[in-house]
Parts: sequence; structure tokens; C-alpha cells
Amino acid sequence: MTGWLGPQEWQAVALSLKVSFWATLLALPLGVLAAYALSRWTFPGRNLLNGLVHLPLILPPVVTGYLLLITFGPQAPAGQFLEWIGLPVAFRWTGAALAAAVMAFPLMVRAIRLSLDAVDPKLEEAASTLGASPIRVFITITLPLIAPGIVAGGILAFAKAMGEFGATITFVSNIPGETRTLPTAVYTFLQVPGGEGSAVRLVIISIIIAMAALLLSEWVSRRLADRVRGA
Amino acid sequence: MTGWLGPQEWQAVALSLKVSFWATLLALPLGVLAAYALSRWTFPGRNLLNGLVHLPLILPPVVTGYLLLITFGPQAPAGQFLEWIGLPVAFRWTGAALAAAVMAFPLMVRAIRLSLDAVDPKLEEAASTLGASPIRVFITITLPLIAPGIVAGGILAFAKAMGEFGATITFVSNIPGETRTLPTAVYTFLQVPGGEGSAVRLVIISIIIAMAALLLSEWVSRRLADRVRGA
Amino acid sequence: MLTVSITHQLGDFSLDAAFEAPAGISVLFGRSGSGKTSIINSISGIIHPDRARITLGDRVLIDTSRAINIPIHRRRIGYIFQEGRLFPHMDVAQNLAYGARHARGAAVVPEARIVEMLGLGAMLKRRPRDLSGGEKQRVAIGRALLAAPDLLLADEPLAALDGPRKAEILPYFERLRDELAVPVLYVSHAVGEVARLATSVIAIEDGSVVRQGPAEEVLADASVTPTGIRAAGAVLRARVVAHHADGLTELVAGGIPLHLPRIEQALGTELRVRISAQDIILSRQQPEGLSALNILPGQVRNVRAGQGPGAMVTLDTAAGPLLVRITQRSAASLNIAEGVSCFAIVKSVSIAPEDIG
Amino acid sequence: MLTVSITHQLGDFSLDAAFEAPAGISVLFGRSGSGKTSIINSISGIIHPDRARITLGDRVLIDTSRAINIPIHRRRIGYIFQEGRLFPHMDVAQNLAYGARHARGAAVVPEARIVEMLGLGAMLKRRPRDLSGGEKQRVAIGRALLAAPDLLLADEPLAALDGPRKAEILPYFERLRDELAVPVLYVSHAVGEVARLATSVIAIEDGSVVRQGPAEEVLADASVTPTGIRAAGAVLRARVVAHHADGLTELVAGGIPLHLPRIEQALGTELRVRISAQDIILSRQQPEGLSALNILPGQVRNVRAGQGPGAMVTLDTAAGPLLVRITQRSAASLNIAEGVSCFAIVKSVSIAPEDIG
Amino acid sequence: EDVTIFAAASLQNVLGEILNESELDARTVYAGSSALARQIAAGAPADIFISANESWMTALIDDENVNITEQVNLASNALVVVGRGAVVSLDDLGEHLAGERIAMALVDAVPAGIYAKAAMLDLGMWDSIAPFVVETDNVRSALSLVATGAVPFAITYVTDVQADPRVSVLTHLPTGSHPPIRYPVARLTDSPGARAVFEALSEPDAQAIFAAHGFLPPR
Ligand SMILES: Nc1ncnc2c1ncn2[C@@H]1O[C@H](COP(=O)(O)OP(=O)(O)OP(=O)(O)O)[C@@H](O)[C@H]1O
Ligand SMILES: Nc1ncnc2c1ncn2[C@@H]1O[C@H](COP(=O)(O)OP(=O)(O)OP(=O)(O)O)[C@@H](O)[C@H]1O
Ligand code: MOO
Ligand SMILES: [Mg+2]
Ligand SMILES: [Mg+2]
Repeated sequence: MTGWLGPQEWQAVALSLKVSFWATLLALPLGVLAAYALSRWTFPGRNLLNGLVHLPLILPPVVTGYLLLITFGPQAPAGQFLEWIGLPVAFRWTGAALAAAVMAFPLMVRAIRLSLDAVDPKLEEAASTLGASPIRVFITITLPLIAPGIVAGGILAFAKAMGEFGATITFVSNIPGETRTLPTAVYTFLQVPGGEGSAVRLVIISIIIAMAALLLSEWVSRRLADRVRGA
Repeated sequence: MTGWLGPQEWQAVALSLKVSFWATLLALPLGVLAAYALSRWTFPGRNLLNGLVHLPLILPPVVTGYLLLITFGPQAPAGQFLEWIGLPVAFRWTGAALAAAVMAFPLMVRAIRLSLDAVDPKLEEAASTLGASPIRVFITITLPLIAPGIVAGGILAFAKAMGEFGATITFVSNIPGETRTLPTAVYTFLQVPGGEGSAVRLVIISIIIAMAALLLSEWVSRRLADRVRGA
Repeated sequence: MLTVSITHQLGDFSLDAAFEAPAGISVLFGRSGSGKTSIINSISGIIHPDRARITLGDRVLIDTSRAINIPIHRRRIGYIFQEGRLFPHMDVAQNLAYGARHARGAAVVPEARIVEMLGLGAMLKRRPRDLSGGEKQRVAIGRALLAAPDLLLADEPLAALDGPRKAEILPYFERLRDELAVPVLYVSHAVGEVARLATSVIAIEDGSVVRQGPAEEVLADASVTPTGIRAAGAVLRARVVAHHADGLTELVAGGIPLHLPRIEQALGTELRVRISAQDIILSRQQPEGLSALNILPGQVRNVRAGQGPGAMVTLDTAAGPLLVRITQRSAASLNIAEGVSCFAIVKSVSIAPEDIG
Repeated sequence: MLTVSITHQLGDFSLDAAFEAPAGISVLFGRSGSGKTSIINSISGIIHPDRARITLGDRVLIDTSRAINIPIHRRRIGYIFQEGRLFPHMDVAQNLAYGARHARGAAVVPEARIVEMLGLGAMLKRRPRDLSGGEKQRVAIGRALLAAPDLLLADEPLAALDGPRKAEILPYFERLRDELAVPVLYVSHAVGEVARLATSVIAIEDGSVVRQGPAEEVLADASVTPTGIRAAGAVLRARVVAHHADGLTELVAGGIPLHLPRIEQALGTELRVRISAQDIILSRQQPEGLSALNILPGQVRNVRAGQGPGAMVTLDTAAGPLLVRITQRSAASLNIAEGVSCFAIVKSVSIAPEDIG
Repeated sequence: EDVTIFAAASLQNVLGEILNESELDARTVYAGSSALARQIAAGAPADIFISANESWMTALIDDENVNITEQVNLASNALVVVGRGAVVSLDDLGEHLAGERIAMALVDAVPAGIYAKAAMLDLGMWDSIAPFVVETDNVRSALSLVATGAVPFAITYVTDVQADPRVSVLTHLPTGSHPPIRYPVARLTDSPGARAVFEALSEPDAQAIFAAHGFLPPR
């Protein structure tokens, strides 16, 4: 181990960043869609969707990971489909991103929904009268107005993804350089006598990264909220 | 095991409900306070508070549990103080509630903050001009207007508390009838080959409970949002 | 041509209105809470009425009996809301551009012209919350106009504006009325505005249309409740014949000369001049030595005594029928009765600038 | 007595205003964007001005030089906002009660009376979003009044209301002015309102006070820009002397009788009657056989020719000075010049209800 | 690195050392035995599986989707009672533990806990200590409860105690008081690399390292 962090540890940091980034990116559009559907539409199965979205929050992470494993594992049809389209997730970092995205999803959807519920439908109506189609209204009015919620949801998802452990290790295991994210590495160190020192170092790193993301999001969110507030 | 669920399992269900309920109740006022401070005040240490609030989201749950243990354990001053005031938390269900509250806290604060940021300060000004002191403005105007966010945050916290495992078992262990919550019971079953069947039963129970809470909150939240929307 | 027929229940309030709005400006006139905004909302598609059939030209906007309901954004309707509804995340220029961006035809008026007319030049880069109440409303007007709609709905668009600014914007609505085929449905409480702008007037009471027709007729009808006595008046059609050196413009209405402060209109222009019933003095003999320049001889068609001290006299003159409100005491002392001849005295300046157009 | 002195920068806009508002209603008068709302916001404490000293009676509300700044809720100021600001989560009754709940003194007027006066009875259980634009504003007025403030700020409170409703609410502001010591700072664009309500007038232009003084003086000054020529007029003080059977009320102003449609005021009441400069006709000889009932003899104090075709004549009568706007052509043909005697002819009904009070 | 070893997390140090010494090139994946076994059953790309839990190995052997070609026990382990005080004799243990909290891994699920309970039952102490048992998700958590002073005692593997100066072994539990604690290893693929690793683990060099870490010979 050279320097403050060894190469394996740096690897875990880099991997966690990559996984969290992609998890957030994956969850964002779906999160916006789900939040919009839940907030604005009434359709059969609305409650079911709502429940599904929240499931990862309710279930112990290990259970979520287990469910992911039997859904997206190499033997499962969904897993084989993903493999066939060239995006295998089983025991890959892509799977870690998927797990993190799933775990972060309810947080993100909630955040976006709250923003959505606060958008004054009168402004959307006004845009409609100006000839904007529903999709344009969404893009030009709704989306900018919920931007603070999206940023908040995004950062929440990112932070959650940085800390996600149970589902990840259960779904994609703990493969160095592929699926050994920061929390998994922390766990690994804690399992052996004398590993606490390394664990603490990694915990500090995660805190620094997540705080930086948090401050950034805080700043972006304030600026956006400022733009959006008051007519 | 008699009936579909054995007595021990029922015990876990009842305990989880109790723990989640108190966790939510504990986190709510603090969550509102923290959200308000973060959203409305500027003070030194604001970023620190923000970071602290989010820490449980970022850290692997086991680490949070460990930090709780060294802060509130029987040897730690904070733990001894709580014991002294007659509210011991170490290896008690109260500790499980504390762990769940801590884990759920960031979710709750985020939800409430989003609502707060959406409140039109013009309404608060109007209440001030009518002679309401800041505290009355908060109680009579701000609080009702953020009620949807509080409900959303509360249910998020409750759901999270129902599923919390890592921090809980690390902090307060797994004492049947005292700290063996549903997720711990599920974890136990998952550790042994062939235990999936029992785990599934418990998972279904948690899903049903959380979904009921979710639907309820959905309904309350809609009604509140409805009340609050549009002037 | 806009035809509207709506039945709708809002809580305790029932809306049951049917009317037609020809090209030009149709003013919806009625007390607070009488249902004007609800009607406008139904036409725009924001309210989905219980039962309705609304057509604009040959397009059916909604016909509940045939389950036709064109979505808001395809109705091609410009809506100036009672409360602005500017987009808070866009600056003024972007708010204006939003209308133009989705415009379904060439802009009726170029943007630069609208910016200038509404006095928005200095605030293009500001956000709505940094605007005063009146400024917001001006931006809202500009935004709706730039959308080049087939029908313009205006819900008290000028209520928040000061007199001079109103006076500046009113001519634009007149241009809309006179130069373009775009019908305008215009909600207003202000009699001056109504008189000046309205091609036709639709009076609403408690959710129902109590009176509709050409502006001249409805406004001349003292019984139209929302208008009320003070707003009664006649509208004359007059033609500009001379601009005098002393600043007066001479018009002729049915052969009778009228003098008004300079009107910037070309000779030969046909104008509508409103003369409020209460601004006329009657005299039995030809008046002399008065500062009033406009004297119209006529014959009393009828005298209706109202409740209270007043009486409404309809006087047939060569320029058209005039409504004159006098006291019953004067009517008695001057012996004013059906058939008698008398003179209507109108101060030139009592024809308010808003009432000419 | 309210004394105000504010310097404040808002983007490009600088506010630099100082004025005093005595008991009664002081009207802030100025064009859209001139800074009226910003002044009111500074007084209420919503804006914290760069530099300011504002005192109300013997209380200092803010003095930036001495770092005094009373928080909003202790300023005891009632504010009727330009945009209502009703609490969306409360129904109308609760909105009204909110003011009363924190009231710092006995209610000026009992709630039931305010509900009746503002016509809110039918909507007490409704939420703000189920109200029409005018209804919202009425609730906002009631809410501010129920808070029993030491100073009432009213930002265009009647702009969204129809004529009859305005006419119903105006008397209440008059009662406030006449019966209570509560000073009112009232923003309005409407000359009629200003004339009727104002004890004093503060004219604002581009963030500065351009003219302030008693209403009679400022309104009689044709040069006050925001008012403009059309709004010029004189305010007379008159006393009710008789209610005649034919529905007319007789008043006396400086010994001269004036006839107006029935005014529901006790005999002996002192009233202010505004006579707009453009509603008067001048005659050199005593007019006869006219439907106009009010004729005031007087002597021309001066004649000022404006730009344009008009001239403003100040006529001294026993009732007080009158402002009369006539055309220069008439002035010439009637030989109206300083010192000549002539008669002012005023139709009884041309004194609008809003201008009496 | 064409060989992937799925190994129980508690074997991390010892396995790392063995691979180092023998200069074998392998990728190691550490997690709880149950998680690894499930993943292997779901098709995880493991060549070698070392379990800390015999029953999961048995479950994999019975799983028809999993093809285990060779299986052998690598080492065994023993239980100790740890605490922060002085050594006590087994006879005095019951008295010593009386009324105090004692931490162990989940007694119905995690091997260390299952064995600990079995031992206590065998020694006739279970009934008296049961109300004071503090169960943790794994054996390392039980150890850290003692290390932080949250509980005075824990039952762990003898191999766990080594590196933490804050805890000491109070007494060794007799190996006969519980079923043998075995670390079975299985070979799941047939590659030469997998064979080499599988063989090397049973070589005396590897066994010496196991012993150095406190493990006992396979039983
Ligand atoms: N959702 C609702 N529930 C019950 N009553 C309603 C609802 N919406 C509107 N109303 C009532 O319907 C009536 C008509 O409202 P509308 O907004 O159309 O009036 P308006 O003529 O535009 O008035 P204003 O001039 O004050 O804007 C009002 O009496 C209002 O209180
Ligand atoms: N935050 C700001 N930044 C820049 N300019 C501002 C800001 N707030 C207000 N202004 C400008 O200050 C001026 C005064 O605004 P104010 O709201 O006081 O006007 P007002 O007299 O009340 O107008 P109205 O009659 O239209 O309500 C306006 O020109 C407005 O655009
Ligand atoms: O190696 Mo284990 O399964 O954590 O005791
Ligand atoms: Mg309306
Ligand atoms: Mg204003």
C-alpha cells in the first residue's frame, strides 16, 4: 500500500464514482417520468406503480439485491436479454449501477413529485393557450420549474448510490475492480482483524465526495429555486 | 410455527411497526426544524449541518450503526446520559427506533425542504403584516402549506424505518422481542439454505404494511396538496 | 364569428350562457362574480364545461353532445389572464418569445412594435418578480398578442394600468378590432373601455346572458343592470372633416358639426363617438353665449322616469338618437315630453378621449 | 401622522421619496412602475430600504441611521396587497379571522358588518381558488380591516372591482377616513377614487415625490402629470340642507344651493363634492331654460391656455374656486378673461356618486 | 487473472497471504458465505468457492445447476469467549457470564452463532445466558461490540481475536461442545488455473499459513 490510499482503494473510489454517476443518470429520466405519471395521471395500476417504486425503500437491501439477482442474473430471462443486447449486468459494474439506481429510485421520485405538485397548473394552462403542445409545455414550463426538485432528487440518488451496500453486494458480489464499490470495500475491511484503519480512510473519502456533491447541488438548487420563485 | 406466521414472526411485525412509528415521530419535528434552518437561515455551520444530516445516506448502514454504537453505547457519555434520564437505547427497541430515525432523517429533511422552498414568502409576509409573529407565521401559514411535504417525508421515513437493517443490527443487535425487527428476521432466514420461503412470508408482510402506509399517505397528501394549491 | 353555448355548475354557481361574438371586440360586461372568467375559461378549454357547444368560424372547439373537445393548445386562442400568469423562470423577452415561438401564423404585429407600444424595452432582461403589477400585465398582453391567435380572450387586461398607459394600449385593441379579422372577447368593468372598444356587448348577470347586441344598442339601454344609469349613453358615427388651427377637430354626424379636441385621424375617417347620457344638457330654446361648442337640435322620442330623481330622455337628432339623463324636476320645469323639440348641449371636451375611436 | 423618507435602489430603479401623510386618506398617485408599491413595501417592512426613516405617530418604524427596524408584525400596519395574497389553505372565514386573531386592538368594525359590506356572506366557506378575481380582492380588504391596524396601506384595492361594488366599498374607506384616526395610504390610478377619498395626495414619478399636498390643491393643479388635464377639478365643501320629494338632495356650499340625486346623509352633514373641470359649461349671461339645475355665478380669476385646444379657467365663486376647462375657441368667442363675471353651469347628475363623500 | 475465488469474508487475510506466497494469480471475491453461495447458484463466474459454512456448501452440492467437481475441507476453527478482562477457567465461566450481555453472531443463521449456541447448550449454560445474548449480523460485529465496550463478552472464532489489542481470550470452548467448524473448498470449473489453486490450498505451505492465523487443521 503506497501513499494514503492503496491502488485497490483508489480503484474502489473510482468505481463508486462511476457507478453512482451512471446510477443517477439512469434513474433521472425514469424518475421524472414516474413522478410525472404519479403526480398527474390517473390510470389503472397507478397504485401498483407507486408501490413498486417504493419497494426498494421498504425492503431490506439484501432482499432487493436478492430479487435483482433472480431477475437479472445470468440465468434469468431479463439478464439474458440484457446480455444479448450487449449490456450484461450480472457481476458487472453495470449491475452495481443498476442496483444503486433501483435503491435510489424511490428517493428521487419522491423529490421530483414534491416539486411537481408545487408547480402551479395555471402556468401550464397559460403555456397551452399560447399553443404549446403538452410535451412542449412539459419541456419548457414544467421541467424548468421542477429543476430544483430534479437536482435535489439527483443528488439524493447520487449520495445513496455512493453509500449503497446491501443490494449491491447481494446482486453483483464484491469483485475487485468490477463491483467492489466503496461501501463494499469498507465492509471487506471490517471483516478482517485489523482492517478498521483502512475502513476509516475509505469512509472519510466517501464523506468528502458526497459532501462535495451535496454542496454543489445545494448551490445549483438555490440558484434554480431563485430563478423559479415568485411571478 | 402455527398458522401462516409463527408467534416470533408476529412479534417481529409488531416490533417493526412500533419502531417505525416512533422513529417517524422522533424524526418529524427535528426534520422540520432542520429543513427550516437549512432552507431559511444562514448561519455559520450551515454546511456542516447539511452534511451531518445527509451522512446516514452516504455511509454504508453498518458504519452508521457503528457510529451510533460508539456514541450511544452503554459506555459512551451520550448513552449514559440517556440511561440516566430513563431512556436507555443500547440494545433496546428505543435504540432501534433511534437508528431507524437517523437513517430516515436525510430523506425526511429533503422532502420537507422541497416543500418549504416552494412556499411563497409573500404569503408569510402577508401574515406578518396581519400581526403574526414569526413563530405564529410558521405555525399558521408555513406549516400547513408544507403539510404535503411533511406527510411525504413522514411516509418516506416510515417506509425506510420498516426496511432498515444494517444500522439497526449493528447498533442494537437482534434481540427477539426487543430489537428483532422484520428486516432482521428476514436477514436471518436468508442466511440459511432453504430459508427463502420464510423470508418471503415476512417480506410480503412488510410490503403490505408499507403499501398501506403509502396509500394512506398518498391520500392524505393529495387532500393536503389540494387544499394548499392555488390562491 | 364565435358562437358559445355553455352550461356548467361550479359549486353553488350555475353558468348557463349562450351568445355570439361577431368579428371585432365583444365585451363581456358584468359584476364581480357574475361568471365572466368562467365563460372565458370554457372557451379557452381550461374549464371543461358540463355541456357546451362552442364554434369559432367553421371550427368546432367543443361539442359535448358529439364528444368533440379540441385540446387547449390547438384552439389557437390567445388568453390574457386576469392575473398575468407570467412564466417565473423566464425573463420578459423570453416570456414574449414564448408566445411567438408557438405562433400559428405570421405575427399580427412585429415584436419590436409590441415592445415599444407596451413600453417594455427597459425591462426585457428582467424577471417577472422584479416587475411592478402594471408592468406584469403589459408583458402578459404582449405575450398573448405575439401568439397570433384566431381569437383573443382578454380578462380585464387593463385593470391594473394607469390612465395614460391605458390610453396608450387601447388604440392597439382598436387596431385589432378594425384591421384584423381576429375576434376579441374582452372582459371589462370600465364603461369607458367598453364604449370605446366594443363592437358588441354581452351583459352577464349571475351566470346568464341578460342582454347582447351591438354596442350602440346595449349601451343606449339604461336598463342593462351592470352598465347602470351612469354608463348609459349613445354612440354616434361621425366623419372627420377638418382639423382647425386652434386645435379642434371638426366631425360631421348626420350633417351636424361636432367639435372635439384634435383627433389624430385622417380627414374622411369614420369614427364612433360616445356621448354619455349625463353629459348632455337640454335646452328648450337655442342656447347662446355658452362655452359649449356642440349643440344638436332634436325631438324628444320618449321620456322614461326611473326610480329616483332621474329621467331618461331619448332625443332624435339628425346625428342619430341621443340618450339624455336629466332630473325629473328639470323635465317638469322645462316641459319636456314626447314630441317636443329641444336642443342638446354637449361640451366638446366632455367627449372623453377613451370614448372616441 | 406618518412621515416617510426612503432611499432605495432596486436594479436600475432608484427610489428617493420623502413625504408626510396626515390623518385621513393620503393617496399615492403615479404611473405604472413609478414606485408606489415599493414605497408601501418599505413602510410595511417587507422591503428593507437602503436608507430610511419612517415614523408613525410617535413610533419610529425604521431609522437606518440609528439601526432601528421594527419587525413587520410589530408595525401594526394593515396591508391590502395589489395581488390579494389570500391564504390558500384557509377558507374565506378563516382568512378574515386571521386578521382579527392577531388584532392589536378592538375591531374597528365588527366582522359581521364587514362581511355584509363586502358581500362575502355567501362565500365564507369557500377557498380562495374558488373565488373570482374581484371576490378575492374583497376578502383581502376585509382581512386587513379586521386586523385593527394603526396605519392602513392599500395598494390599488379596488382595481379589480366593478363599478357598483366599488361604489359600495368606497364609503367604508370614507368612514375610516372620517371617523377613525387610522391614517390610510392608498395607491390608486383612478381619478374618481382619488378625488373622492383623498385627504392629501402624493404624486410620484420615477421614484420621487413630484407634488404633495391637500387633495383640493393637488387635484386643482392641472400640471400634476399623472393626474392630467382630464382629471383636474375642484373639490367643494357642502352641507346637506334638504331632501326633496322628487328625489333630489339640496346642499349649500358657501351660500349657493346645489342639487344632487338623493344622498343618504343626515341633514347638516358636511360633504366634499368634486366637480370635474370638464363637466362645467360657462355662460356670460344668466342661463335660462336649461335642464341643468346648478348654476354658480363667479368671477374669472385667471385663464391659462394649455398646449392643445384647451384653456383652464379658475372661477372664484361663493362656494369656492372652481376649475373649468373650455376650448380656447369658446374662451375667445365669449371673451372670457381675468376679472370678467360669468356663470358656471353644472348638471346635477354630472357630479358622479363616486365624487361625493 | 483467469481464476476467480469466491471466499467467505473471514478468510480474507489468510487467503491473501496464501496467494501471495504461492505466487498464484487469482481474483478474490469476499462476501458472506450465503451471498456467495446464492450468487454461484445464480451463475456467478466463480472457479473456486471457499465457504465458512458447511450447510451452504452442501446446498450447492445438491443444486443441479451447479457442477462441483472436487470438494475438500481446508481448515477448521475453534470458539473462544472473549472479553476485556483476565482469563477464566471453563468451570467459572457460567458464574462469570451471569447477568452480563454476551454477543454472538445470529444464533439461528450465521455459522459462528449457530456453533456458539450449540456449545452453550452442550455446556448447559444456554438457558441462563439466553436472555442476555446480543446477536449480530456476523461474527466480526460481535467482536467489535466487545472492542468498543458495548458488551463485556462475546463468543467468536479463535481466529478473529488476533489483531485487536482491546480484547483478549477469556477461555477456549472445548471443540467437542459443538459440531466441527469446517472450511470446505469446492472447485467449480475445470481450468488448469482453477486446479492449480485448488491443489495449492491444501499444500503444506498453505496449511502453515492457516495455522499461523490461528486456524486448526481440517477435521
Ligand atoms: N370552484 C368553484 N366552486 C364554487 N364556486 C366557484 C368556483 N369557481 C368559481 N366560483 C364562483 O363562480 C362565480 C363566477 O366566477 P368568475 O371567476 O367567472 O367571476 P367573474 O365574473 O370573472 O368575476 P370578477 O370580475 O370578480 O373576476 C363566482 O361567484 C365564484 O365565486
Ligand atoms: N427587484 C427589482 N429589480 C429591478 N427593478 C425592480 C425590482 N423591483 C421593482 N423594480 C422596478 O421598480 C419600479 C417600481 O416598482 P413598483 O412595484 O413600486 O411600481 P408601482 O408604482 O407599484 O407600479 P404599478 O402601478 O404597476 O403596480 C418598477 O419600474 C419596477 O420595474
Ligand atoms: O464468513 Mo461468515 O458466513 O460471515 O461467518
Ligand atoms: Mg374574473
Ligand atoms: Mg404596484
